[in-house]
Amino acid sequence: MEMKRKWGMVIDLDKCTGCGACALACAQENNMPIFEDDSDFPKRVVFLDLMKVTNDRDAKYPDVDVCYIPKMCQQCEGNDPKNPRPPCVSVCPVVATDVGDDGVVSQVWSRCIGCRYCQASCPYDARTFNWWKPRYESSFKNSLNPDVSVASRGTVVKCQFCTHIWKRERDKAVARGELDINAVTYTPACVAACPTSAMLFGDLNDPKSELNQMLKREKGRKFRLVHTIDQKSEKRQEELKRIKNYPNPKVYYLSSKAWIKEMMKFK
Amino acid sequence: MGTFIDKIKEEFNGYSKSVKIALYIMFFLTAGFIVFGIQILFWGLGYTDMSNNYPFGQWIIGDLGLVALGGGAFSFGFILYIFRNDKLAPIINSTVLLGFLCYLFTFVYLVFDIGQPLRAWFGYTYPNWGPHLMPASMLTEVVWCLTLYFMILCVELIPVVLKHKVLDAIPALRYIGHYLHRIMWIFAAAGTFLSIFHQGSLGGGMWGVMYAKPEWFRPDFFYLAIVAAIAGGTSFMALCAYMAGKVMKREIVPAGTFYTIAKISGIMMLAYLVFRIYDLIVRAMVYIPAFDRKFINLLSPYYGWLYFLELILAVIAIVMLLVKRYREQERFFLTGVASGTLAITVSKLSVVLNGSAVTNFPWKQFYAYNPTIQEWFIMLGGLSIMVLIYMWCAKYLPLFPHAAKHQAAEADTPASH
Amino acid sequence: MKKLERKDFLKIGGGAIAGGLSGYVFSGAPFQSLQWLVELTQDQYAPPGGKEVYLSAVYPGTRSECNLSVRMIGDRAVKIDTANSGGPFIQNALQLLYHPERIDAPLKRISGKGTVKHSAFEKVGWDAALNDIASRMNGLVSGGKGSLVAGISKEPGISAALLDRLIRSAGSRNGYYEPTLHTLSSAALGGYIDYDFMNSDFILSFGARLLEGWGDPCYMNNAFVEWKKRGGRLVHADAVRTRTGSMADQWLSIKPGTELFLALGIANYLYRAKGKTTGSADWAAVVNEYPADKVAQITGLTVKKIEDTAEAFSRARNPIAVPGRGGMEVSSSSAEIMAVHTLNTMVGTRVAGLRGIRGLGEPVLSAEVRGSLIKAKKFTGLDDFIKNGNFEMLFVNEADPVYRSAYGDALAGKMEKSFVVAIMPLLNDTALYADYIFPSIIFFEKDIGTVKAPFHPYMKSRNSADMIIELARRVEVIKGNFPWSGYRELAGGTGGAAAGAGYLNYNAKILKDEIASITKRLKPSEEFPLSFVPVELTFVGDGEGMAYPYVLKTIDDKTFSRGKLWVRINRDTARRYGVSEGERIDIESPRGKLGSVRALLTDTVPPDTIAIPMGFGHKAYTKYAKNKGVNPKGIMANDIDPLTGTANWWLTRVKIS
Amino acid sequence: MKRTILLIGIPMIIAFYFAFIISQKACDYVMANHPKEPIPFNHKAHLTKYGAGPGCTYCHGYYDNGRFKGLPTVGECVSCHDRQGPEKSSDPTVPLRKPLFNAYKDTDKPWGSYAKQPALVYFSHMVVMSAKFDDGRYKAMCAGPCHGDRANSTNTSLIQGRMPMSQCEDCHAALNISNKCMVCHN
Repeated sequence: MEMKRKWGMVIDLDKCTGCGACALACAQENNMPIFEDDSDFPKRVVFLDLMKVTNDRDAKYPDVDVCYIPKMCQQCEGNDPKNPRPPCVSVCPVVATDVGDDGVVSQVWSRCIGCRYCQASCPYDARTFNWWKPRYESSFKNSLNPDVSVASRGTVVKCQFCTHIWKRERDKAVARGELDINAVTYTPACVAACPTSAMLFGDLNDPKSELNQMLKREKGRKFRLVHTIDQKSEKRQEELKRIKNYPNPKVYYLSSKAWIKEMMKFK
Repeated sequence: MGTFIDKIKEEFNGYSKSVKIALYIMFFLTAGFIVFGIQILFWGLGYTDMSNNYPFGQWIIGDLGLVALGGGAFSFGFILYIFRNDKLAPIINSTVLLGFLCYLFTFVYLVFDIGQPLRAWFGYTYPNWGPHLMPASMLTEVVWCLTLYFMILCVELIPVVLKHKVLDAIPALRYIGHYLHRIMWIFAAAGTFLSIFHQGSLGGGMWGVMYAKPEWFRPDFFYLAIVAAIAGGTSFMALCAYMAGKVMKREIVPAGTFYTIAKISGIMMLAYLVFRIYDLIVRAMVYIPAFDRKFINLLSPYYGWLYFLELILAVIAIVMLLVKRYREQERFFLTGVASGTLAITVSKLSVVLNGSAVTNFPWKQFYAYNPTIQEWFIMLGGLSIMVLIYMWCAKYLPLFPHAAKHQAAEADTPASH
Repeated sequence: MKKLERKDFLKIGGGAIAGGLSGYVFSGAPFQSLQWLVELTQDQYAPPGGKEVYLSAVYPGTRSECNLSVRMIGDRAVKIDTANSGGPFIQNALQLLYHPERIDAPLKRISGKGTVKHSAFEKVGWDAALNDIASRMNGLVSGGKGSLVAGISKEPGISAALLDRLIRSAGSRNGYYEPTLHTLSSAALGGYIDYDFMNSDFILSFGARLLEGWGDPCYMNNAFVEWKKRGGRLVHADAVRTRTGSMADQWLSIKPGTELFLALGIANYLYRAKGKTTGSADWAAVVNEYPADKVAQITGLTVKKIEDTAEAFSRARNPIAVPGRGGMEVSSSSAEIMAVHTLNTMVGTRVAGLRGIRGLGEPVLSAEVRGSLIKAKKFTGLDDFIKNGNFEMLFVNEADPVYRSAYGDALAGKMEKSFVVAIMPLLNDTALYADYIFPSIIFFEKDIGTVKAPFHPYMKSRNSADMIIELARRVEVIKGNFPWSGYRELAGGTGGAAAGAGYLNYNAKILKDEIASITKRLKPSEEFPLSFVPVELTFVGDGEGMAYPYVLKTIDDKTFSRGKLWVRINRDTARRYGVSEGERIDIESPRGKLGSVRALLTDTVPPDTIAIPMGFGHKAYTKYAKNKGVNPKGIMANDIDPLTGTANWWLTRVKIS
Repeated sequence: MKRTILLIGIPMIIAFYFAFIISQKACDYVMANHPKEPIPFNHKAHLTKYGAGPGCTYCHGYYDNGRFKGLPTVGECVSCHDRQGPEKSSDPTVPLRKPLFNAYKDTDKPWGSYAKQPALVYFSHMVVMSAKFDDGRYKAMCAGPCHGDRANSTNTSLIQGRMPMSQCEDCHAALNISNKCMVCHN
């Protein structure tokens, strides 16, 4: 059966309070390892990183502003969405990462040899490496989710839009007698946990989906992380795309503040 | 057993004081290599200073450097066996051994560097071949090419080993050695073919394909790395032979051979410099602006200067190696090959260090990298093991046929020393 | 056939070895065994499966409840699904439920205080422990020393009310609460304010970081979504640009610690331009002294901005002025709370009503106890009690005053010499000095309203309310006041009844005193030129989140990373002091010195100001929180407020070196 | 020369054969599960004579959410083999009481599993078993069963050891189902 979906996400930064419930829910759902010092930022294992962005590069007090950007794997697809080519997939020497039929960039940690090439090629720091053996101290093991395999030491892991929840939902649908996989929808853990409903998840291929409606409606507010080509003219975009591939991620952000978009540019 | 230890003692005492100190240091580093190697293999890469922000570290630099410098083996083999430039014959055995060692330790470092050494064989069983039998991942190509070329180097090394006086006495092995030597051009040709590919892919292509990384992306990087390998490799091989001669205190390679190498190396270095400048210009004008960034902003305060150092070293090498007057003076020749080797090493350093230091987000600063003691010991310990093996081989294998001939000639004329 | 020679045997052997090896290789066994080796050495853990069930539960809130469901696999809880219900902190519950350091039985200290090492405690039975405490309590009460019993609760609730009753029945007035806006405003105004944020269209926040863990986050988040929908306007006055300031429709960038003056300035405008009246004549006299231009000078805002804000506030249909500087942990002086609430009463808003705490009613006291109660010294609040009071027996109910109070060290010293009973699920800093520690349960494990608890209490832990009732029933004089058998009988709650505006007490003297004290503190001194204010990360909050490893994963690298806490300094100020990004600095206040924190240069803090993240620097509280960063409470200002009896630590004068 | 070839070749072939067989068997043994089988069970009889078929779901059912229950519990067995039922009966449709079950509680699972799914796979029995072609045939039946000939087995072992990934892949390829990693792995 042909998979017709292409999952994407919109995060409304005007609604995001930066609390981090998404990161917590993600860690719980995806069996993140637990170490004594998980604040060890450069080596910590998380799928969803809550980035704090301020505009004090460009502004002075009191014109400053603060924003939190929840950043997970942006599920890039390259210049040509028909033939997706995320920066990380083609570099993997052992096909541990691949683009799924629903556009989600998968990462199979039981196949990964830990060369970290994909990590180096990722423009969003979305991939993390298990520098230490993942630990779940004694009773923390009780809350491990059986749907997500626990990674071994020395493998690269990343957000997969909670694909296992799709599988879970599909099982439920099949149990109800619904055999069409395109009828199955789901909500990733971070989206379900957001206290202010700042995140929206949906199908980018379906023009009627809530996600596409919102993207159409919010032309002025939408942007993508460090993807400045979006702000160029059509013609210039064509020119640039001839020079090289662009990540073209499937996660969109919305913000009414101009400075956030300004901060996406290097100066 | 006792006699064996005595023999080692005797051997050790035969060296001069400075060599002895160097040997002590190298044994120490080797011991550290073993201890920390076990730690890294059993308890993971957490002990390194690599991190999610800085995924590639010292060992990758080691891989790049060793492969590029070991690449001298293929260029020499190619020039000797295909172009039949017999001037290089006295040095070819040493070159093959060095190539072999470099590639061997590339594998060693790679095994340390990957998080799952026990799954290293996945590279052979589940390679990422794309359509049309072209490898999709540069690393797949590197793994396969390195393996095949390493096998070729093994074959090329066999005649050298067979020349050992014990083995040479067995007639069958003698014939094998002889005939292998005769067909060596086939291997040289195959090796060159493979080598060009993986030199390009490991040194350049692997970095050039990361289209989302401004510091690395450029399509011509593949070819630049090939030129770099030939330029740096030839310098390195000459440097090693020269150093071996210094340690052994005799002429092991005729001066003419060195001059030939110097000329080849100098020309290649010039080609490299031109290509490199072109590369920098194209990046600054075309590729980096495509990322909406500026070249100057990609130079990290910690590592940005490596670019300039590299260019300066390359210019020094060109002057020293191409100008006949300098080349034929020992001091300048040494400066030339040393800076040639260094220039390529520095270029590899800047690829990894500066490339990894560049952030992906405008609100973050450059990352710095301070290798931990484990990384240093494994890196330097590996190099020491290479040197020790080379020294042992130089002593017991006919690495330098010219030296043997030379010595024999000296022995004929009495009271030479 | 020729005879086989030695050479031939070699050939046969060689052939056999070659064949055997290739057979072994071609069978795939080497690869299979490598795969096996990979799995063996990696010790791959596969969580056991089981039947999937969703249990529903409720997270209690002061104003609204959060419904949630818990995904169970077999008998393991693996995920909490909040379905956008607003409660961010609920996600931590599983980490607490399965925390490896959760106390599983009552603990009795067997070695010296000041440690929570495993060997310092022995596990005891509930009965033995309660009997021991009851006999000590009996001894104290019958010896006429009932007034030396004290209790500190985290927040009002059933178990806190029971603890208060227990202490009062023993003849002591020392039932205290950790400062929250609820308790602070109860002390300052005589009742707490019930804000109906949902239905408000103009919220003027005086340093209250409403969206960063303030109050009941579940309710606040829902209210925020409601404002977005209905066009409610949030105006936030704060010195530091925090996320609430960014999300607010308008941010009033006042100088640190000047919230009180802004409130007076707005009151002045309402009084003058709008003819609104305030409580009393004395009060109005003080308000009169603060016209907009003077306030503008103090707060650093423009006159126009102040007047516009006041105008907008008076025009709104349902405006709310809300005090309570901070996020999870608030620090506002009583004068500030009064001044801000005056604005509500001036415009007569319907969405901020004052409510009194009903409590459990006055216990029946014997003459003896009443005598001791009359003799007992009265303290206004927790910090006042810690500083000036005395106790021989202390109950700590879920609270962590040793860590949170500005007088934590003093309390620790006093606790060391007395008998301390603590009730908590995880051993926190206060447990360092406790003699008995009772494991309490989390919201998952108790019935809330009509929703049955989805989980049984963990191991031997029990509801703290039950524990207090059990204890009270073992103490002779107190027994009669505790007719209940368990907390379920009290589930009706201790909610508030409307107290009415007439109940308000505007004490102009306190206001004047506070103005004098704050003016002194606002003025940069020669020695201590910089202001020092707190900031919070939502999940770390006042330090409670630090026990949960997943919370540590959300901390950004420029707040706390690799054992180093970063404080935020204004760029220009840092340049003036020669401090560069990431440099190690020491912060010194009149009270002491805070060693080695890193400087983060950012313009989100005002000039001459340092902002320090709160919640770090625990001395205990599980290995995840222990020894991470520094706790600034020890150097923060500690003037005790006359009404709330709590240290006003919001603004401290410091210097850096 | 010929003699040399023979001398080397014959032992080589023999050794190759034996090494191949032995290592393969050893691998199979190591990779296989060796579960306890305290109660003998006859699949064939249950499926053909006692009406537990067709299909497997009568005993190996699913939860409401579509996940596979795996081996049945004793409770499921005694729902037919009533603990209070007759021990002997002339009516072949009446399930007999089995004294074997007396030692077990209803929640016990006395049998261990022969089939072992690697821990890193999200495998859904229900999805595989219910996938159909357009003409209504079940895909799982066409590709060849994973568990061997279920209807004719007289013991409990149906799949030996772990199913290699290639076996899954073969069917997926044959049925034109996506073979991407994430179809099964997480």
